[in-house]
Amino acid sequence: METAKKRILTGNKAMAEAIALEMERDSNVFVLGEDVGKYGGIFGSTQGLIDRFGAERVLDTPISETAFIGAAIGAAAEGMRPVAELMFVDFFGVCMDQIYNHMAKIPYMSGGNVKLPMVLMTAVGGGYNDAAQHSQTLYATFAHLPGMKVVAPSTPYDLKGMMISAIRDDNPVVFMFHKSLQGLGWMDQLDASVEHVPEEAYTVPLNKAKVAREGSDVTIVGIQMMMHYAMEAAERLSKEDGIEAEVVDLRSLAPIDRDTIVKSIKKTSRLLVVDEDYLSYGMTAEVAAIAAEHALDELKAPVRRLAIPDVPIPYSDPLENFVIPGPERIYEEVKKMMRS
Amino acid sequence: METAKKRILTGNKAMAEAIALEMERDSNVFVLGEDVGKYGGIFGSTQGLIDRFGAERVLDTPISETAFIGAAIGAAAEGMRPVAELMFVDFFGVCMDQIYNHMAKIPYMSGGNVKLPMVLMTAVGGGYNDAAQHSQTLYATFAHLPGMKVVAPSTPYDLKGMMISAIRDDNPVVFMFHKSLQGLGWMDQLDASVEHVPEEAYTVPLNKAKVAREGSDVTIVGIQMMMHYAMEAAERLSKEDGIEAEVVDLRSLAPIDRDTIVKSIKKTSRLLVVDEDYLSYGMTAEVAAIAAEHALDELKAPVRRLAIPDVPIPYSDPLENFVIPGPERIYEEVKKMMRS
Amino acid sequence: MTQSNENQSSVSVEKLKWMYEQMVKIRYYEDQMVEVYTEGKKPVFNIGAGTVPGEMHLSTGQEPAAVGIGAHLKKEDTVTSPHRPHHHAIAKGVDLKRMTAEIFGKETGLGKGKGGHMHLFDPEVKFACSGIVAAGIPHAVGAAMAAKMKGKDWVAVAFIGEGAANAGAFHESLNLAALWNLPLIVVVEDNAYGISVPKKSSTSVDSNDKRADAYGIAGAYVKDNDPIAMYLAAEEAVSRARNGQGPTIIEIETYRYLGHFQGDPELYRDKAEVPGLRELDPIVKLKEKLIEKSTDEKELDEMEERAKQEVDEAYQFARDSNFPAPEAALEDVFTS
Amino acid sequence: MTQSNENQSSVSVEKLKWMYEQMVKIRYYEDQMVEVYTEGKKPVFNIGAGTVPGEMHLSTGQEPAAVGIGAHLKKEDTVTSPHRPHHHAIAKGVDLKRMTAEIFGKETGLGKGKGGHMHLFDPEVKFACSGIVAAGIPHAVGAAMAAKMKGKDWVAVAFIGEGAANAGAFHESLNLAALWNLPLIVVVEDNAYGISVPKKSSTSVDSNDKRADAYGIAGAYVKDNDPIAMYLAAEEAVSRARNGQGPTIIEIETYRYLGHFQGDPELYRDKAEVPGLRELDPIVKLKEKLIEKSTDEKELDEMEERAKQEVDEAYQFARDSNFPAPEAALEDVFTS
Ligand SMILES: Cc1ncc(C[n+]2csc(CCOP(=O)(O)OP(=O)(O)O)c2C)c(N)n1
Ligand SMILES: Cc1ncc(C[n+]2csc(CCOP(=O)(O)OP(=O)(O)O)c2C)c(N)n1
Ligand SMILES: [Mg+2]
Ligand SMILES: [Mg+2]
Repeated sequence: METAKKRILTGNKAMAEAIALEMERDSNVFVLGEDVGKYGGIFGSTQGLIDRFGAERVLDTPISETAFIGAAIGAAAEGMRPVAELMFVDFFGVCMDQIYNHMAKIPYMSGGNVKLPMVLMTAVGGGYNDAAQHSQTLYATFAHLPGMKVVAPSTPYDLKGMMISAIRDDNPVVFMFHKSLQGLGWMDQLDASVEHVPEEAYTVPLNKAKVAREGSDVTIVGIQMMMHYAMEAAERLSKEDGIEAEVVDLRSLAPIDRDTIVKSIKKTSRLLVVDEDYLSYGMTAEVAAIAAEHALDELKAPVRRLAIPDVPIPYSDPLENFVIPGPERIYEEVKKMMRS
Repeated sequence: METAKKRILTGNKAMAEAIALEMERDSNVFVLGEDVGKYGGIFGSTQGLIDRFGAERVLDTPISETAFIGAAIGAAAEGMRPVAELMFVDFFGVCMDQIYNHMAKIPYMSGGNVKLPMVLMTAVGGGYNDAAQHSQTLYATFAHLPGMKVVAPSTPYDLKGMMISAIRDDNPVVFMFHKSLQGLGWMDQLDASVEHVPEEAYTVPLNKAKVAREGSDVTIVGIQMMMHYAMEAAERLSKEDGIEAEVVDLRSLAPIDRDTIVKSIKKTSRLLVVDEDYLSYGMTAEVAAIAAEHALDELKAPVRRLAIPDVPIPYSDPLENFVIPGPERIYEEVKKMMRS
Repeated sequence: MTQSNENQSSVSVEKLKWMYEQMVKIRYYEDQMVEVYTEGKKPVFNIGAGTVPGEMHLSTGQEPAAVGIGAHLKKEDTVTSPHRPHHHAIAKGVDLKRMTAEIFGKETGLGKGKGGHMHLFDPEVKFACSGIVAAGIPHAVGAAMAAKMKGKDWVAVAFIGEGAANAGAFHESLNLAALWNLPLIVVVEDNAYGISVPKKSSTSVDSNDKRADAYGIAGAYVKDNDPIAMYLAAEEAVSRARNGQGPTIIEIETYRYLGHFQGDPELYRDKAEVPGLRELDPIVKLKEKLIEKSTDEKELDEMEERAKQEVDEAYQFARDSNFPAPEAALEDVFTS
Repeated sequence: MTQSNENQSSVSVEKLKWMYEQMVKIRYYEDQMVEVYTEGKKPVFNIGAGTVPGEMHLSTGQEPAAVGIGAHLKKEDTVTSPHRPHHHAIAKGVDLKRMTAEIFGKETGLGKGKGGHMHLFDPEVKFACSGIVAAGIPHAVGAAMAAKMKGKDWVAVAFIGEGAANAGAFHESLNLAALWNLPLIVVVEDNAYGISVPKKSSTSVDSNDKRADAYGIAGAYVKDNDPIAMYLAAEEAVSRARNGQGPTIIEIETYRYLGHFQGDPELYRDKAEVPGLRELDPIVKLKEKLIEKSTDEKELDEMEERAKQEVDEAYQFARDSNFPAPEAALEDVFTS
C-alpha cells in the first residue's frame, strides 16, 4: 500500500467525520449535547461540526440530560435522526430512565410501530486519574438491558464505520467511545488511537466481533483498551514464551457475537476474558457463561476473568493502576493458565 | 412444633415488623418514600408504621426520587439511619445517579471516613401483567455496581431477618422485595408468601446463600420467585423422574456467596441457573461464570441458563408467560440436562 | 392568569358540542372499563387476573383537561400522556378499537399486546403515553423540536398530574423548551392527589402555573374543572405555540372520582369527598350549558348514542380479537 | 432582592478581615495549584501525568461566594460543593493538609487518595463535594433534614454553578426543602459559563433567585462578585434557616478567571474577557475597603503571610506524604 494514500486520523476525527458524512447525506441527522458546539465535544467527538452545519443542527444543551435525551427520543419518534451525547457514561444515572424505560422500550411496547432511529454516544474509560465518577465504562450496565444495540469500537476505522452504521440504523444505538482511543492531544498518545481511515462513507456491522489476532493456544476476549492491552500481551507471549494467543475484539456488547467467541474457544481450548468494567455481573461473566454453555467440553483449563475487582475506581495513581487491568496482568494470567 | 406457637405472617408484614422493631430500638431510624405513610407502601412494606411512629418518622415524599434518595444519603452521613423506598425498581433510572455515584461510592471515596448506614428498599418482579416499566427485577443492574450490598430475600422469615440486618448494617444496602412474595390480598396468593415468623428481632446474614433443598443430581440456583419455582420443579423431578435437584436460594446478589454455589456444583456436577432478570449480562451469567472458573472439571454437562430472553417484559398474558420462566420450563431444562 | 367567565360565551356551539361528545365518550369508556376490569377478579380481587389484568388508572372526572385542549389540536400535533391516558387518547382521536384491543392484550392492539394500558402508541395521530411519572414531558419537547426543525406549525402537548410537577424532568423540560422557544404546552391536571399523597404534601406552591415565571414563559390556571375555561386557556396557549411565542404551563383543577388505580382502598381520603365532587360534574354542567344555548336535546341524545356505540364497538372488537402467539414476545425488540 | 450598598457598612471589620484572609488563602491555594498541576505535564500537556493528574477545576475569582457565606457558618453546619470545590472547602475550614494530600493522591489524604480533587470529604467540618453536577443539593437537603430531626439549629448550604440550576435535582431538592421548611441555602455561583456554554444558552431566566417563587421561598441576587453583599445576603439566609423559616436561593454574579478545567483551550470566549474581569478583582477591592476602614497595612500583610504559610505547609505536607499501597484499593468499599 502506498503511504501517500494513507489518511491518518485520530479516533475522534474518525467519529466526527462519520457524523459529518451522515449529516450531509440526511438532513434529519442532528447532534445535541453539552459542549458539542464550539467546544466540539469534551472528547472531540463533534469537532468541527458546528462550523459546517451551524447551531441549528449542532445544539449545545443545558445540563439537563433527562430533558435533552428525552427530547432526542421525541424527535426520533417524529422521524428525525438525533445523535445525542452523554458527556461521560458515568452520568447515566441522571437520565437512565429516558435511556432505558423509553429509548430502549418504546419500539417494543409499540409493537414495532414507533421507530427510534437515534444514537446515544458517550465517553467511557479511565486510566487518567479522573476518579470514581468519571472513569467507568459501565459496559454491562447498558448491555444487560434489552432494546438497545450497544457497541464499543476499538479503532479509528471501526469508530467511523460503526458510527455510520449506528446513525443509519433504525434502532437506538448506544455508541461508547473510549477516551484514550480518541487520540486527543491532551491525553496519553496511544498508537492504537490513530490509523488510516478511508475518506468515503463505509459501514462496519454492529453485531460482529473481530479476531484481531489469530492464535492457537488461548483466546483472549476484550474490548477497547483491554483488547489493545491483550494485543500487547499477546505479542510478548509470542516472543518470550512461544504462546500464540488469539485476541477477539468484541466490538459489540449487545447483541454479543456468540459465534465468534465460541469458534475461537473451540480452536484454542482456553479462555481469558479481560474487562475495564466491574468484575461481577459484567462482560467477563457473560463471555465465561457462553463458554460454559457452548464450549464446555473443549475447555482444557478453567476460564479466567480479569476486570475491575468490584471497587469504585480510585483516584490515586498506584490505586487506579492496581484495579484497571494492564498488559502485564494479562500476560501473567495467560502464563498461569497455560500451566493448568 | 406446636401450631399454637406459629405466627403466620405475610412477607409484607414481616418486613414492616422488622422496620418497626428497628425504629423502636433506634431513634435514628426513619422511613421515607412515596405513599409510605397512610397508604403503608404500595406493596405493604410500611404497613402500620405511620400509626405507631407518626409522620415525623414515616415521611411521604413528593415524586422526586433524586431529591429524597439523595436526602437519605445526606441524612445518613449525619448519622441517621434512613430506610428509603423506591416504589418500583423500574424507576431506578430517575435516581440512579444518587444511588450509584453517591450512595455506593461516598464511603469508598472518603476512604471510609463517611459511613452511609441506609437501606434502599424496592419492589421487584412481574407476572401480573404490569408491562415493561413495572415488572422488572433488575437484579444484575444493581449487583454489577460495587459499593452496595444487594439482597433479595425469598421468604417472610428472611425478609424480616435480612431487613433487620440491613438496617443495622453500617453500609448502604439495596433491599429488593418481590411483589408476589409480599402475600398481598390483591395479588396471587402464594403459599411461599406466608409462613411462621418469630416475634422477636433476629438477623439473617446479608452474604449467605441457602441450600433450600438438598439434592445430588443437579444444582438449580435461583432467587425469589425463581427459587420457589425451582422448588416446585424439584418436587416434580423427584416424584416423576427420581431426579434429586439441589436448590440454592441465592438471597444475596452482592456479595455473591461463591462458596455455597461451588460446593453444590461439586456435589451435583450439573448447573442450571434460573432468573427473573434479563438473560445477558445477568445473574445467570455470573453464576455460570463462577462455575466455569471454580468447578469446571466437575461439570458433567454444559451449564444451562433460563431467564428473560433479552426482551422488555410484554404486557399480554401469553407473551409475559412466555418470557418469565416458570416451574414447567425449569423442569424441562433439567430433564434435557440429565440427558446430556 | 385565571380564565374569566366573560370569554366563555365566545366559544362556538360546535366546539362545545365536540367537547361534550368527547367527554361523554371518555366517561362511558371508563365506566365500561370499570366493569370489564372486574371481570375475572371476583370474588377475590387479583390484579393479575381477568379480562384486563395489571394496573388500571382511569380518568373519570378528568375529561375537561383532555377535551379543552383536544379541541384545538390537529392530527400532526403531538400529545404525550402519563399512566392515566385514556381521556387524552380519546380526545386526540386515537384508534379506539386498537387502543381497547391493546388494553385487552390482543394482537390487534396498537402495540400487538406488548404495551398495555400505560403504553399506548398511535403514531397516526401522534399519541404516546408512559408509566413513568413526568417522563413524557421531554418527549413532547422533542416533538416540538422536530416541528420547529421541519418548519411546521405543529405543537406538542404534555399532560401530567400535579404530582409529576415535582419531578426533575418537569424542570429540565420547561427550561429547555423556554430556552429554545418551542411550541410546547404542559398541562398539569391537579386531581388533588398523587396516589395517596395530597397536593399540599407534595407541592411547595399552590399551583404550577406559578412556576411559569421560573422559565420566563406563560402560565394559566383553570379552576373548577371547567371545560370551557380550559378551552379558552388552551386556545391562547396553542396559538402562542403555533406562532412561535414559546411554551405555556396550564394547570387545571380537576377531580379524580375513582381510586388512583382500580382496587385502591382509598383509605387516605374522606368517604364524602367523591360524592361531593360528583355533584359538580363537568359533563352535566356542559350539557346544561348546551341546552341553555338552545341545543336540541334530541341532538344531544344522538351524540351520546353515537359516542356509546363507538365505545361498545371498540370493546367488542377487543373481545373478538385474538391473543398474540406466545413466541411473538421475541419480536419487535429491534426493527430490521 | 439585590443587596444595597447602604447595609454594607454594617459588616464588622473583624468579619471583613476574616473574609479577606480566607480569600487570600483561597487565591494563593489555587495559584499554587496552577503551578503544581503543570508539574510533569510539560512539554506536552497530558491530563493523566504529573504531580496532580486528572481533571482540575479551580475557583480563582470565585472567592466571594465561599467566604460571604462561610463567615456565618459553624462547624456543625453542612456544606456540599460541586466539582469546583476548593474555595468552599477552605472557607468551611476543611483540614488543608489532608485536603491537599488527597489532591496529590496520598495516603494521608482526606480519602486516603481514593477520592481526589472532586471528592473531598471532611466529616469533621461537614464538608463534601461531588463531580456530578447538582448532585450535592439533595445531600444538603438530607443534612438539613437531619438537623431538623435532631432539633438543632444547624443549616446546610449547597453550592452549585449556574449551569447546575437547570438540572432536575435542583428543582426536586428545592421543592422538597420548601415543603418541609428545611434550613437549606442553595448558592448559585453564576460564573457565566457551564464549561463552554454561556448562561444565556442554558438558562431561561436571567438569574436563579427568580426561581425562588416557584417554591414559595426567598431569593436573593448578589451582583458584581461582591463579598460584602454576599455576606449580607447570606446573613439573612442563614438566620432565616436557623430560625425555621425555610430555604433561600442566593445567586451571585461571579468571575471564572481560568478555564473550566486546567488545560481548557477556552476557544469559546473572547481573549479580552478575563483581563477585564481581573480588573474588578474582589480581593483587591476588599483590601481597599479594609484600608479605607483604616486597617493597618501591616496587619494585612501579616494576614497574607499567615494564609500563604498555611497553604505552603499544606502543599509540603502533601508532597512529603506517601502514596497508598496499591492493594489499599481493595479496602473501604464496605465498612465492617
Ligand atoms: C418516576 C416514577 N415515580 C413513581 C411512580 C409511581 N406512581 C405512578 S402514578 C403516581 C402518582 C402520580 O400522581 P400525579 O402525577 O398527580 O398523577 P395522577 O395519578 O393523580 O393522575 C406515582 C407516584 C412512577 N410511575 N414513576
Ligand atoms: C450530571 C452531569 N452532567 C454533566 C457533567 C459535566 N460537567 C462537569 S462541570 C460542568 C459544567 C458545570 O457548570 P456550572 O454548574 O455553571 O459550574 P462551573 O463549572 O461553572 O463552576 C459539566 C457540564 C457532570 N459532571 N454531571
Ligand atoms: Mg394527581
Ligand atoms: Mg458556571
